[in-house]
Amino acid sequence: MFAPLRHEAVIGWAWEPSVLIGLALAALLYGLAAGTVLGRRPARSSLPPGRVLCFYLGLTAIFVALVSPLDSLADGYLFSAHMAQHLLLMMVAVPLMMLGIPRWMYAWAIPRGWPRRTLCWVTRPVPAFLIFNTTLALWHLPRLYGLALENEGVHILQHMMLLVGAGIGWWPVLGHFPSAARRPSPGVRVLYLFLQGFPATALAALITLAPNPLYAFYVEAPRVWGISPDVDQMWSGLLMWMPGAMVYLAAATVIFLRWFADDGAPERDVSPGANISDAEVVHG
Amino acid sequence: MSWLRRVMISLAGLALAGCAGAPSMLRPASSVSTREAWLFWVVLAMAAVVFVLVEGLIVLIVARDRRRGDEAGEPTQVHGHTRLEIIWTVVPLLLVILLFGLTIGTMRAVAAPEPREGDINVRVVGHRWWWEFEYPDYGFTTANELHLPLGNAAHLTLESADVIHSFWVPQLAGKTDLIPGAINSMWLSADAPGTYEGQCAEFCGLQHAGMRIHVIVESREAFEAWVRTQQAPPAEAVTALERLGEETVTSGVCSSCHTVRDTHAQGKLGPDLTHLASRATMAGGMYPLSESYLRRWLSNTQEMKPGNLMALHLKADDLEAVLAYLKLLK
Amino acid sequence: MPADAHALTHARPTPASPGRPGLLGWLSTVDHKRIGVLYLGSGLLFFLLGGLEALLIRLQLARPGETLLGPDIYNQIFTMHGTTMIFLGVMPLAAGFGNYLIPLMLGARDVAFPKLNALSYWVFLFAGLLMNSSFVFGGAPSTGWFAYAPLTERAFSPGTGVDFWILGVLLLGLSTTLGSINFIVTILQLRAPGMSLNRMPMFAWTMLVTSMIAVFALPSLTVAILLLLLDRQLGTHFYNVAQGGDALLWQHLFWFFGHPEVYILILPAMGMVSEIIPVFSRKPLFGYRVVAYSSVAIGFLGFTVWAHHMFATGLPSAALLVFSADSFLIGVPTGVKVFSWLATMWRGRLRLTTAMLFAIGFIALFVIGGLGGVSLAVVPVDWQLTDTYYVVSHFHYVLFGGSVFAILGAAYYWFPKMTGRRLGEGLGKLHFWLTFVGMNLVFMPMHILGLLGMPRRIYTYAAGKGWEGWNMIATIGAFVVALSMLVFVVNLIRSLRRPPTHEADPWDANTLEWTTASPPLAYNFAEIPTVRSARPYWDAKHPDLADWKARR
Amino acid sequence: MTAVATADARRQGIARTGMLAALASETVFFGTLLSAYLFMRLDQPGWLQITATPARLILPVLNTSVLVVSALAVTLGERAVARGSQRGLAAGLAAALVLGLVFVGGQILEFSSNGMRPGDQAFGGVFFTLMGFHALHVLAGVVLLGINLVRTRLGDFSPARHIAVTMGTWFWVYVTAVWLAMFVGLYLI
Repeated sequence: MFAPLRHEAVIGWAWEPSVLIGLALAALLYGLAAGTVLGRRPARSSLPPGRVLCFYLGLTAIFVALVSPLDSLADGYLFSAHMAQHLLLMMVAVPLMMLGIPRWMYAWAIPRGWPRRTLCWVTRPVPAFLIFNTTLALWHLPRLYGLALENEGVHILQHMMLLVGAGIGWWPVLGHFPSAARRPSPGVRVLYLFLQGFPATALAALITLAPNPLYAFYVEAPRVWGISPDVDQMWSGLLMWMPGAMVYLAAATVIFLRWFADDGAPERDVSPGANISDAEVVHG
Repeated sequence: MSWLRRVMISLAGLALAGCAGAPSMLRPASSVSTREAWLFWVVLAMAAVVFVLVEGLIVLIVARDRRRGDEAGEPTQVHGHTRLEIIWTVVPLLLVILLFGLTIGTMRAVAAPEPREGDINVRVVGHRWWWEFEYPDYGFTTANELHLPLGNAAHLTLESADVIHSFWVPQLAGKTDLIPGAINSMWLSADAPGTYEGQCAEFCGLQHAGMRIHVIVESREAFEAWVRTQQAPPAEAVTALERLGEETVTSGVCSSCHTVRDTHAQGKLGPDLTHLASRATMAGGMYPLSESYLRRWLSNTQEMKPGNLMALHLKADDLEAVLAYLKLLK
Repeated sequence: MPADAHALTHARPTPASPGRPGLLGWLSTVDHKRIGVLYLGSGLLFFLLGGLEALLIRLQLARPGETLLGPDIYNQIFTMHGTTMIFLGVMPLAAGFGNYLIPLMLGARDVAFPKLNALSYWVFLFAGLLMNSSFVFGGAPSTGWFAYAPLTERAFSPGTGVDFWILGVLLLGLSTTLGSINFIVTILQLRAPGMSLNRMPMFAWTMLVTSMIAVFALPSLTVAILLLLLDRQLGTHFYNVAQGGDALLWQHLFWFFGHPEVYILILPAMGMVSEIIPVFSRKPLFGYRVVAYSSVAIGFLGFTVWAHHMFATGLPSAALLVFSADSFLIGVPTGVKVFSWLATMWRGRLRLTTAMLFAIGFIALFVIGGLGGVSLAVVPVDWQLTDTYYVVSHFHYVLFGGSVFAILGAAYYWFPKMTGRRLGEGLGKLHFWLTFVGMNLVFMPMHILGLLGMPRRIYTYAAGKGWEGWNMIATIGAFVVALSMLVFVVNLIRSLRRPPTHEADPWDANTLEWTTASPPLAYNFAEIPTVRSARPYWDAKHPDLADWKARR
Repeated sequence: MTAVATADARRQGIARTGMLAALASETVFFGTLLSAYLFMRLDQPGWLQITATPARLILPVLNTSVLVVSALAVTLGERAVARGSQRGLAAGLAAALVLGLVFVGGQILEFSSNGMRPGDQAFGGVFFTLMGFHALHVLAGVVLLGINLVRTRLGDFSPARHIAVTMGTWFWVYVTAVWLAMFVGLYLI
C-alpha cells in the first residue's frame, strides 16, 4: 500500500499562493464591478450591500476551507475534515457567492453566443441536477477519492469539479440567466431543492452505515485526537447527511415564504413564479 | 378533560405506589433505568404544559366564541399575524432544542462503562422462542434465567440464531435488538437484589409472547454458589427408571436438540438441560418449573406453548423415566 | 369582479347524474366523482373490517391467559388489522375525498387522467380482496404490517400468507403511485384561471404534498418487497445473512417508505381540518402560507428521519442523535399547524356542527399523539418504550384521533355536496361523543400499559403485572367505538333514505366546490370562474370583505 | 390562441408533467435498488464481484453502446417528425425497437455467460435483479415504441401534434441513462 508523504503534513495554515491569488483576484474584480455600480447607482442595477456581503462571506468560506488548518487536516488526517471542507465549498461558499452576483453581472461577464447557450442549457433543472449529483457521486468512488488524495493535481481537479458542479447545481435556484430566459418558478425550485436531498441522503447513508472503512488513506493516516477511522467515517457521513439537508430546507423555506408573501395584493398577477422573480429583479 | 385527569392520576399512582408487580420502566432498579425514567418524567412534564395550554385554549375558544342565536355580520377577518407565527415557531424550536440537550446528556450517562474487576460477560443468543445465556468466563450455558452479582456490571453481547429479537428488562435498561449476522452489545447492573422480569420486545413469530426473561440479581456469594452448581457435571442416574430416562435424553430423541454437558447429548436447537432442575421456570419462562408442569410439557408441548419448535412423542413409561432423570439435573 | 360574483352565485344548473345509470355505469365509470364515491364506499367497508379485527384483538387481550384466539390466528388478525387500516382504510378514504373534491375545488371538469384514475381504483379493490382472501386460502400473513425480514423469509414463514401480503402491497403501491401522479398532474395543470398555487384550497395543497411524498416514498417499499419476493420465490439472498445478505436492509428500505407513509396518512386529514375549521369559524385560515409551508416542511423532513424507528437496532449513537434531532424538528411545523387552527377559531363565530366537532376533536387528540411522538424522539425514552403499547397508543392517537376523526368530519362536511342531503345532526353528535369517549377509553390506557412494560404484538400475558385492569378498560372502550361506528352507519342509511334537498351551499362555505349543484353536474361547472384568492366563493358572497382586497 | 391550440397545449402540459412524475418515481426505484446493492456490498468485506478485465467487459460494453445508439435513433426520429418527415420518424423508431430487442438479448447472454444464478451468494441476486428490472423497463419501452410506430404508419403524428412520440423518446432516453448508471455500478466500481 502506498505511503503518502502528506501524512507527515503538519496541521497548520496552508498559504497556497495559487489559492490566495485566485481569491484576491475574485475579490478585486467583484469589488470593482460592484463598486463602480454602487458609485453610480443606476436604479435598475443597484446592488444592496447585503448581497455584496454575501459574496465576500462566500470568499471567506473558501478561504477557511482551503487555507485554514482544516485543509491540512482534510489532506492528511481526517475524512470528516475533508467532508467538512467539501461541504463548506459546495453548500456554503458557492450559494453565498451566487447570492451576491446580480443578473447584470452575469450579462456583463458571460459572452454572448455559444457560452450563454451552453450555460442556459446546462443550468436547466434536470441537466443541472444530473451534473451536480454525478460529479458528487463520482468523486466519492473509493478509487477516484484515493487518487485525489495521492496526487495533488487530481486533488485540485476534484475541488474544481466540485465547485463548478455545485455552481451548476445551485444555478436553477440562485443563479440568474444572462439571457432573457427566466429562472424556474418558485414551486419548481422548492421541488428541485427537495429532490436534491435524495442522492445526497443515499450517499450519506451509505457512508454513515458502512461498517467497513471506505478510504484506506484515512485508515493509515496518523490518528489525531484519538478519533478512530470508523467514527471519523461515520461523522463525515452524518455531516453530509444533516447539514446538507438543512441547507436545502433553509433555501426552500425562504423561497416558499417569499413566493407566498405578497399574494392578495390587489389586481396583481401571482401566476406561479411571477411575483417572486420580479421581486428579485428589484434586488438584482 | 376526563382523560387528562385519568392519565395524570394513574401516572402519579404509578410513580408513588409503584404499581406492585409491574416490570415498569417507572420502577427503575438500576442507574440506567433511573436516568431513563427521570428523563421520561421531564418530557411528560413539558408535554403536560403544552397539553394543558392547547386543550385549555380549545375549551376557552369553544366556550367563548361559539355562535349564540344568530348574530348578524361576520367576525373580523384576520388572515395572519407574522409576529405570532414566528413566536409559535421559535418557542417549540427552543423546547425541542432543550429536549435534545437532555437526550445527549442522558445518552452519555447511560453509555457502557469500562469493564471493572468482577464484572461478568454474558453471550446472549435469541432463539425462537427462548433465551440462551452463555457465561464464557465460567464455561457453562443456561437458558431464560440470567444471574447477576449485585454491585457488578454485566456486559452482554447479543446475537440471534434465527430472526430478530429484542432484549428488554424495563427495570434494568432499555431495549437492544438481537440481529442475525450482527453482534450488538449492552450492559446491565442493578441497585438491589431481586428477580426482574422482562421479555422479547421485537415480534419474532408465533410465540413472541412466550419468550420471557428473568434476571436474578443476588449477592456475590449467592452468585458464585450458583456458578459452582452450574459448572458441576450433570447428576448421575441411579435407579433403573432414571437410567432409562438418561438413555432417552442423552442418546435418544432429546439429544438431537438438547445438550447435557459431558454426555452424547450435544444438540444446540433447544435449551441446555445440564442443570434444568436448578431453574425456577420452563418453556421460555412461561411456566414455573415443577414436576406437574414438566409432565404436562413432556406429554404435549404444543398444548402448553402452541407453535413451539419442540415436537415430542413419548410412550407413557418413557415419559416417567425422562421426568425422573430431568428432576435429577439440579 | 361583479362578473365573477355572477359566475359564482348564479351558475347553479340543476343536478344531473354523472355518466351512465345503473350498475354498468358504475363499473365502467371514469368520472372522478363516481370513482371518489367508489373509493369512499370500499374504504369504509375495509375500515369496518379492520375494526372487527381490532375487536377480536381486544377480546383476546381483555383478560390474562385468554384462549379465544391462538397465537397463530391472533398474529394473522393484528397483521391484517394494521395492513387493512393503513392501506385499505385510511389511504383509500383520503383518496376518495381527493378524487371527489380536488377537481371541484380547483374548478376543473375532471382529473387529468380519468381512465388511469379508474384503473388505480380497480387495482386497489382487487389488491384488497386478494389480501383478505388469504384468510381462506391457507392463512393470512402473520408477520406484522412492517413484515421484518428475516422473519418473512421462507425459512421462518413457509406459509403463503406472506406471499399474499407481498402481492397485495405491491399492487396497492402501484395503485397509489398511479393515483398520486394523477393528483399531481391535475393540481399542477387543471386549476381555474387565477388560482395560482398560492391561492389553492389547503386540502388541495396537502393532497399535492401527500402525492409527492407517495411518488417518492413508495418505490422504496416496492424495492424492499420485490427483493423479498425474489428471496422467497427465486432463492436470492438479499435478507439472508448466511449467504451475504443483510437483515437490516429491510428495515432501512421499509422505514424510508414507512415514515413518510405516516405523513401520507395524516396530511390529507390536516387538509380536511383546514377546510372545515375556517368555514365554521367564519374566518379565513390563519397564516395560510405558513400552514401550507408546514406541510412542505413536514414532507421534506419526513424523508430524513426513518432510522428513528430503529433506535434499538444498535446503530452508532451519533447516528441516533442526528435522527433524534430531525424527529424533534418535525414537531415544529406540526405545532405551527395546531396553533394556526386555534388562531383561526379565536374570536370567530363557531358553529358547532358535527363536522366542526370532529375537526376540533382532531386537534384535541392529535396533540396527544404529537406529544407522544416527541417523547419517542428522545432516544433513551424510546429505548424503553419502542415496541410497547405506548407506541401503539401514540400512533392510534395520530391515526385514529387524527386521520379518522378528520375523515369523519369530512364525511359530515361534504356528504351534502355528494348526495344533496345532510347527515343527521342528532345522530351525528351522538356519533361524535361516543367515538371521542370510546377512543380515549381504548388508547389512553395503552400509554400506561406501555409504561408498565407491556410489549406490543403479544397474544397473551401473565396475570399479576398490573396489566389486567387497563386492558379491560381498553376492550370496553373498543366496543364503545364499535357502537359509535354503528350509529354512523345508521346515520348514513337514514340520511340516504330521505329525499334530497339539493342545497348547493349548506354551510355557507368558501371554496369552489360549493358554487355548483349538489350533487354536482357531470361536467362539474357550467362556467369556470376566475379566482383571486384562497376563498373565491367568500369573495363572491362578500365583495366588500373580499380576501383579495385585504392585506394581511 | 385558438381553442384547439389551447387544448393541445394543455394536453401536452398534462403529458409532460405526468411523464416527469412517473420518471421521478422510477428514479427513486432504481436509485433505491442501487443503494441497496451498495449497502450490502459495503457490509460484506469478502464480496464476490465481477472482475472488470477488458475481455470480461467486451459484451457489456457492446450492449451498452447498442442501447446508446438506439437512444440516438429515437431522438433523431423525434427531430424528424418535428420537421415533418414521417419516414424519418418511422426509421428512427424501427431502428431503436430492433436495437432494444438486441440489447435485451445481449443482457440475457451476458447474465447466463458469467455462469451466475440468482441463488448463488448475494451478488448473483443483485446482478440478476438490477439487470432484470432494467430489462423489463427496456421491454416496456419497446412496446411503447411499437405503438408509436404503428401510429406513425396510421399517420397519427404531425409536426404540431406528436406528444406521444416525445414521451416515448423521453422514456427511452431515460431507460438508457439508467443503464449507464447500472453499468458503472455493476462493472466499474
